[in-house]
Amino acid sequence: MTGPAIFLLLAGLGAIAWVSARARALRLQGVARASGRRDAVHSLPGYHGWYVALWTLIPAALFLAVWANVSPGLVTQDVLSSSAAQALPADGFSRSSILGEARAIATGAQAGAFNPLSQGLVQPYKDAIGKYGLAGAVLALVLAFAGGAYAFTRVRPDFRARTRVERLVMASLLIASLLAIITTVGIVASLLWESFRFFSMVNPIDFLFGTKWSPQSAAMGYGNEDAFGAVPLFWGTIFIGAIIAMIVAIPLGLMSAIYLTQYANPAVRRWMKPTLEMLAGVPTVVYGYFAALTIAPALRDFAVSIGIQSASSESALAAGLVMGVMIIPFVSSMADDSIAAVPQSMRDGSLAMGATTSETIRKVLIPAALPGVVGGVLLAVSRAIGETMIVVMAAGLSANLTLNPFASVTTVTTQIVQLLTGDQEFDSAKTLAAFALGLVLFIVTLLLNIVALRVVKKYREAYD
Amino acid sequence: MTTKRLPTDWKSDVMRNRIARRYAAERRFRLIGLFAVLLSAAFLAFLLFTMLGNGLRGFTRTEIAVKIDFAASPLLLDPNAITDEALSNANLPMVTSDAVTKALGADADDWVSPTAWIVLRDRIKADPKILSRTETVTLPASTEIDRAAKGDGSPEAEATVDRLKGAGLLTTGFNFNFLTASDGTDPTQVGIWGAFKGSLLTMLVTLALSFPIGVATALYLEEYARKNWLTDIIEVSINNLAAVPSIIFGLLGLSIFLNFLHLPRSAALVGGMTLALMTMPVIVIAGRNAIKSVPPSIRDAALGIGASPVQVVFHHVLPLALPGILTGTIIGMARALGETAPLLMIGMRAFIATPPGGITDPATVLPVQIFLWSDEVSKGFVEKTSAAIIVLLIFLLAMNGLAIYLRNKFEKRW
Amino acid sequence: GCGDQSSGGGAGGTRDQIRAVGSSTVYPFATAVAELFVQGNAGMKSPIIESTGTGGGMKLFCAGVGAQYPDIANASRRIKKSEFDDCQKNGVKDIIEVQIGVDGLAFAESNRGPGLKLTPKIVYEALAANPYGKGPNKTQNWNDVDPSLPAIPISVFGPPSTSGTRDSLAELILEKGCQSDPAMKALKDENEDEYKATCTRVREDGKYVDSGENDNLIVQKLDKNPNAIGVFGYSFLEENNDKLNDIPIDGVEATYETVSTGKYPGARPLYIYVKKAHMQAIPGLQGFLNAYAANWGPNGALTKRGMVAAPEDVRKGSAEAVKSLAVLDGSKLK
Amino acid sequence: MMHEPQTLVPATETKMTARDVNVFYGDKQAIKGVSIDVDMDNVTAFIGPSGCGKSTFLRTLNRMNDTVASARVEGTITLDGENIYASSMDVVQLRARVGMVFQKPNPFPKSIYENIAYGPRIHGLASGKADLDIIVEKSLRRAGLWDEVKDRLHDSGTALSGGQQQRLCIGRAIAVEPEVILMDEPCSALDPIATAKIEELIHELRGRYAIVIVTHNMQQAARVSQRTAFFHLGELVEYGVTSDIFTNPRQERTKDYITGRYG
Amino acid sequence: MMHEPQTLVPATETKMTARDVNVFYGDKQAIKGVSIDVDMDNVTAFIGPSGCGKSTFLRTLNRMNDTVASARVEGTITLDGENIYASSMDVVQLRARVGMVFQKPNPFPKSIYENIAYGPRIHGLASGKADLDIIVEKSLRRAGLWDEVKDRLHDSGTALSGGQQQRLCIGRAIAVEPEVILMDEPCSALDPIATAKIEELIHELRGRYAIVIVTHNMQQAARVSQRTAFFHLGELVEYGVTSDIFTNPRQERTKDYITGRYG
Ligand SMILES: Nc1ncnc2c1ncn2[C@@H]1O[C@H](COP(=O)(O)OP(=O)(O)OP(=O)(O)O)[C@@H](O)[C@H]1O
Ligand SMILES: Nc1ncnc2c1ncn2[C@@H]1O[C@H](COP(=O)(O)OP(=O)(O)OP(=O)(O)O)[C@@H](O)[C@H]1O
Ligand SMILES: [Mg+2]
Ligand SMILES: [Mg+2]
Ligand SMILES: O=P([O-])([O-])[O-]
Repeated sequence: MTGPAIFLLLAGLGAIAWVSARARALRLQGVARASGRRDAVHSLPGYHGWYVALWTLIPAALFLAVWANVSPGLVTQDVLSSSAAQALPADGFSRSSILGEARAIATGAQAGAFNPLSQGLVQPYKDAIGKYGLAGAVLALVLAFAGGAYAFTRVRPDFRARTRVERLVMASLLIASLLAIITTVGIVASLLWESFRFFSMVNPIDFLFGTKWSPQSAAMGYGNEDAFGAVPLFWGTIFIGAIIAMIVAIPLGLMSAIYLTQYANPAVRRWMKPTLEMLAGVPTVVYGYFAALTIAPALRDFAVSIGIQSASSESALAAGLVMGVMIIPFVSSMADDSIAAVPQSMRDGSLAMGATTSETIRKVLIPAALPGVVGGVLLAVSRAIGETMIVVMAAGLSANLTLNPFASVTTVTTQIVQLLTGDQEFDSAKTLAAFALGLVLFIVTLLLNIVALRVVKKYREAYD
Repeated sequence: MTTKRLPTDWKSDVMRNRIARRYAAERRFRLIGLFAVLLSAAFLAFLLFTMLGNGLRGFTRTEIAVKIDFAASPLLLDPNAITDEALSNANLPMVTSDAVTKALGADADDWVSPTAWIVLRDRIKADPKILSRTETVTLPASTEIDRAAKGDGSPEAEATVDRLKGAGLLTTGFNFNFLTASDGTDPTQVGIWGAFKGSLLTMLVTLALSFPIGVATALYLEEYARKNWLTDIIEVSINNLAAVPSIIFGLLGLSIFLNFLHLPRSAALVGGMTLALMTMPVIVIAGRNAIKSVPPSIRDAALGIGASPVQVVFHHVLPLALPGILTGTIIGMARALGETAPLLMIGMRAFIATPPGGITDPATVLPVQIFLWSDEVSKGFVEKTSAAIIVLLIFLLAMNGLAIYLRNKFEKRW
Repeated sequence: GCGDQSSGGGAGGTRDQIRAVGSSTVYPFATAVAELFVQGNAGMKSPIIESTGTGGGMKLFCAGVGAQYPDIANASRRIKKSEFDDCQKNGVKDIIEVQIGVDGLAFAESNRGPGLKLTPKIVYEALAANPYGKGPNKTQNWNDVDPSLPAIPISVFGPPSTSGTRDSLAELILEKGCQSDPAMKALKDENEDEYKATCTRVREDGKYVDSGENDNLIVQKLDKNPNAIGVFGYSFLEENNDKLNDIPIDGVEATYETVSTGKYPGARPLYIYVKKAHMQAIPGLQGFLNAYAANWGPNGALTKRGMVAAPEDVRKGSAEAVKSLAVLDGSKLK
Repeated sequence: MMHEPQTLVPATETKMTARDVNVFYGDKQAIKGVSIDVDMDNVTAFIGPSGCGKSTFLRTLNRMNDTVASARVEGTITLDGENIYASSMDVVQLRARVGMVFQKPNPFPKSIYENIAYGPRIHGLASGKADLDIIVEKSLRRAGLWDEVKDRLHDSGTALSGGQQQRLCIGRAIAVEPEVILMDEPCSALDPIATAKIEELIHELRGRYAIVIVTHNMQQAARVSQRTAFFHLGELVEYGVTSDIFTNPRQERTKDYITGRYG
Repeated sequence: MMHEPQTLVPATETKMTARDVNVFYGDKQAIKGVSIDVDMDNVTAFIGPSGCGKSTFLRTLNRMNDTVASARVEGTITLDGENIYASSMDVVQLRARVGMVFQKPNPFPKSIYENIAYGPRIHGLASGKADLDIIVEKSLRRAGLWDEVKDRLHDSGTALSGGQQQRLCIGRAIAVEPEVILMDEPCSALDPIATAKIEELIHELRGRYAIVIVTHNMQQAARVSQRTAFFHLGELVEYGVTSDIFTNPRQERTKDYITGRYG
């Protein structure tokens, strides 16, 4: 029995369970309702349907998931004990590739045999797969019936089917949020572990407060002491991502959102908002080329013309400006949504006091929409910090500690990518430095987020 | 309280000046807003304009008509037994180059694309009878001629183009091949389909994972989780995920999906899962903000007539929050669509010449394809790169189109 | 469920597509061969070539034997002893080494540029972080290095420290320039580490600009900035000779001729490394290698793509390696 | 202070009881030791100055205070003898049985029809579209809104006038046919005619449902209720037969309030 | 039908006039040819059944209808003889001069203090912090809220009870010292004492400000107003001296409504 067939069969069973349970509940409840008391009936018949359908499907599906992982091993064991398998070579990879090929032919994933030996194994494979497939299907069906029957007997007018089904919904919501949390934990754990190894090679103080960054010299055996000073990277990150890019993105994004929600006519807003959102989707290579070949040379010429001779053709300013443009939608769209969500009565209240539209926006709407606005700005900063391509192409890779926006700087993320791609040895300080950088970045943004959360909590103005 | 205030004297100079100032501020504010919108739009227009300028040429290709006498050519082919195998052994490249030189002169071999013989192969396969005829076949021009025909070539090549044009042998037409072929090494023959399909599959996986999980997480945290330090920690750390450099997600994908779960390398499945990790926080954050801004009185109203918390959420809160959630989804997916770094880690920065058949087949995606082409030696790839960018943007538009439609549909003011 | 396509559960899995990883320099040639291989072998699936940089490729290549590990590593330098040992440790015992051709490490400037002429010594003195161990590099303009050069600021766009190309720059040019000082030669025998650091470390004050792994970007930046010079593979120079001029090293220009004969100081070999254990398991692997051999000659398809063919005797040796699948002896590696 | 409920005019079935209920918003106590019985056959009116806790207490009766994070309820409240704060209580069912009309009209941003149909739908009270239409019409009629909106049932409920919105919310609450109806100043936004209709509705519902109504309008309390509870500063000052309270209050504070001699 | 305003009890200065005003929401006409004069020394009450257009008309008087996208106003409305819909009219100033209290309380999600201080701040009516404090206290006192909130001026205005919120909004409106005050059912959420305070405030303000009040409470209309306008289905049915309207309505419809014999 094939996968899709079982799937269809189960889906059919589930549907039948749903319909029959619903019908039963409907009938029983009709009787109970007629007899008076209101709490004699608890859940809508549909919930009974779902309850029984879920009992039919979930145990069987769980079983099949387990079976799908167990049965290939059983199949292989069966095949290996067949006579044709005795001719297999002892060497691991050839052996497994022959087996794999035979399996592929047996399941129809591959047409002809590349290795003659595998042809003989096709039949044993077919047999074994058929055997275990059937066994699995039968067991799954039995489980489905058992589950369904158990649940079906519980259908009573006052049975709290809705509560059960909703508990499952809640459980799945919980599991979903756990997944998000597990991702975080996974990232933190891996960062922590590798950083720990890094810090056993490099003094954390040197790393955190050193002002010289040149990991390749460390890789060349020049010593770890003054090769891993990450301050220039932190500064570069802040300079490009949190200062220059934000100087572009926050005013443009926020003012665009304000204009579109409060001043522009709704049709304009309907078109402009998605149009601006396209800025976030232009691939960063494109921005990179744009920054490196159009903006950066122009900025350098400008800097030279105003007498900054040291201006380099790679500049923090070029990368930051273009990055700022890229993240405008993060600010504008999120701010737009939260401003639009502030109830009309708030606006009316302010306008009726004789406030101008801009006063209403600045003093009433923005404070009420603060969480969304701050959320958008945080996302934008995050995105700017995480960006690499533009920096590589337009700001260069040299770790300078400078206030000069026309100088070349680099960022933490860019260095992480540089360290992790290309030559990588997962036991050298050079590669591990990427994790330490990642960890510091994580901690810094964490602090940033905590502060933002506090600020929002303090200044948020909850309406309604 | 003795001070009796009289109605404010709005006609006094002080008040008049004040009002004038406020109006000036109002106008300024409004102008700044307009300016911001226009400036942002101008950036976009500029980008689009430049890309269209460079990229539209990528959608056309130059072809040269060549008369080939199949019967007389030294083809090792039996018209009754045309198989793929026979064709690949039929010495077609040689035959093509002979035919071209015979028809157009000694240097003409450089005028047609080195892979022009594929056209012959396909023609023969489609109609074996051609082997007994003389037929005019239009072959793709080489990069040099193609560029010259588009006004961007060396003087010699341009002279050749003029000559061929004069003879009526040179045509420029829409490059369907670009939309149907996959990666290759000859810019006149490459296409975007493989990468497009890869992106499509990857985005489907990303959306299928990140949207439900993101929305569910946002709902759980905002509506059901008890507000305490634990939820604060969760909130902050999810916000923080958005700031984790994307390549770190690539590392996570590498170690979990490839090294631990043994999922196939370079596959859309793994790419999609990795990008989903990255997109999810954006959806969660936007979703929570959107959920927060649903007025509590709506929840009260529903609870008050006996809706269960789950019903309140799915019947009222979610529909009202959907526009905001979709905004998050749009920008999250847009970012995922344009992302390359994490995909490097899981092997999607690769030459993959066959379009993926499913989510477990090796695949590449549009931004990676763009990145790879932008680093190609041959200049013929420059316009292909821009053309691929246009395709990516169209993809982006189409993807956002649906979400935007839904968003506009659900948006309500109250 | 899972486990149906690639991993055959207990069977360990199989793969019907060749996988190669590694150098971005070799990447265009590998893809060209892959294409030819498919065209010449009807029904074969196209090999998958990943561009990870030489070091990254080696790392993946040496991770083990089996369907989930690549079959081939492309390299723009020879495998290192440390990498070879890593391979051995992970059970990748038998490795076949094939030199597929030669590449030149070209130095170029815009054709509106000053027309520099360089030597390894000048390059070393201009780019070293600490020339001859005598303290940080203070040179600002080319004429600070050598009075015969024009008084324009030093500005070099080159590959990042993670690429094989950068390794080649260090080995072929910088070390050579460095050794012009006999003291350095002596240092090499005394203290290998310090020698390496002194001779191959590149300055980080912005005179040398890491430009990611995107050589076209360097080309375009040179076009915008006529006083800068760029370092990249020979094929880019060849393709962009309408915009760029070659900068001769030691008076030798990078041309097909000089690179292939090895007269050009920046000439370097390109390799592929193949797992012998995969030869039997992966369909078409032998055919793929044959496709290399058929196309790496002086008039072959690879030279059309900008590769420089290896000298006759090297090609013969490589062809032999492809045929006999002779295994690399790790003891001679550095 | 008198907390003990008295036996009232018609001997009736007690529907809800509250015993020693305290409600806190954070540290602030909004309800102080209130005990009260709500009858099946009598309409109970809560009166008292603004901010005295009427809404707060009303919300404890169907556990709407659960939704205010800072709110905490102490004491016992029963419905048909069952403690509604017991963990076995199904809050959802409780709220379906104890319906509520809020002080500020809060229609869903859906159509008028959907606003009314929502409750019957989730509780499965209609067997089909036609049935639902009937329920919607009946509820709107009872709420005195039918004539005004019958031609625009599919317009948004939020585009109605203030009074119309409030009547919509009343219609929405009675569409579920609850056993107890809690009305928090249902007529404050209504004109006399609409008010009269609602009062008529209350009269009509009386006996079938237990009804609690918060009102600032003494005349209204006198007109519609049989029992009146007077709250002051979170305390239940006096609770008794409406006519007694209005004609012969036992407490000084009640008297002062009733006669408007307060504050 | 009588549209012409009559000369009234005390000869007074006319503050606002409306002539042939029509208001449409999209296609639906909500106000039909209303003409009315608002006096400086008289309080004008708007009465009429729910949904008849009282709020709509009130909102045309300070152009709050501008904020409703679908609303369209025809006709002339003047303030001190100036057409408020003229393009030369300064809407901001207009709204500062014609203050408004809404039907649904809508305090800003700010502290109580900030809610009151908002208007004086934007109009520059306070010369400093101390001055502002005085204005806030005075406004809250007048709105009858001071004693309840004086200890928590920095709590959010949204955490007040419904009646408190409404009084906060009244306080907010008078803090700007407007010339005309439009009140849309200001007392509907208030208890008798608070209502009495507001009525007292109205009495106090009368003469200095022109006051328009929408109310459903006939007694209130009779108590506080000198002139009453009765609206029905968007039309101004009758407008005249309050005592006349209540004792001797000329129109049948008015009489029916006043005596509750409607619908
Ligand atoms: N969410 C809340 N948080 C804190 N305090 C609150 C909250 N809601 C109400 N209060 C306070 O609790 C007290 C009682 O409020 P409640 O809303 O019950 O009054 P009420 O009697 O209904 O008044 P009104 O007639 O004005 O509606 C008031 O002092 C009010 O300010
Ligand atoms: N924003 C709107 N869009 C469309 N119609 C509206 C809107 N606001 C009000 N209406 C309609 O206009 C008519 C008049 O409404 P208005 O709010 O002026 O009534 P009202 O006299 O204030 O009633 P109430 O006493 O119930 O507040 C009503 O039929 C109402 O449904
Ligand atoms: Mg209340
Ligand atoms: Mg109204
Ligand atoms: O990619 P590389 O050839 O420079 O390693």
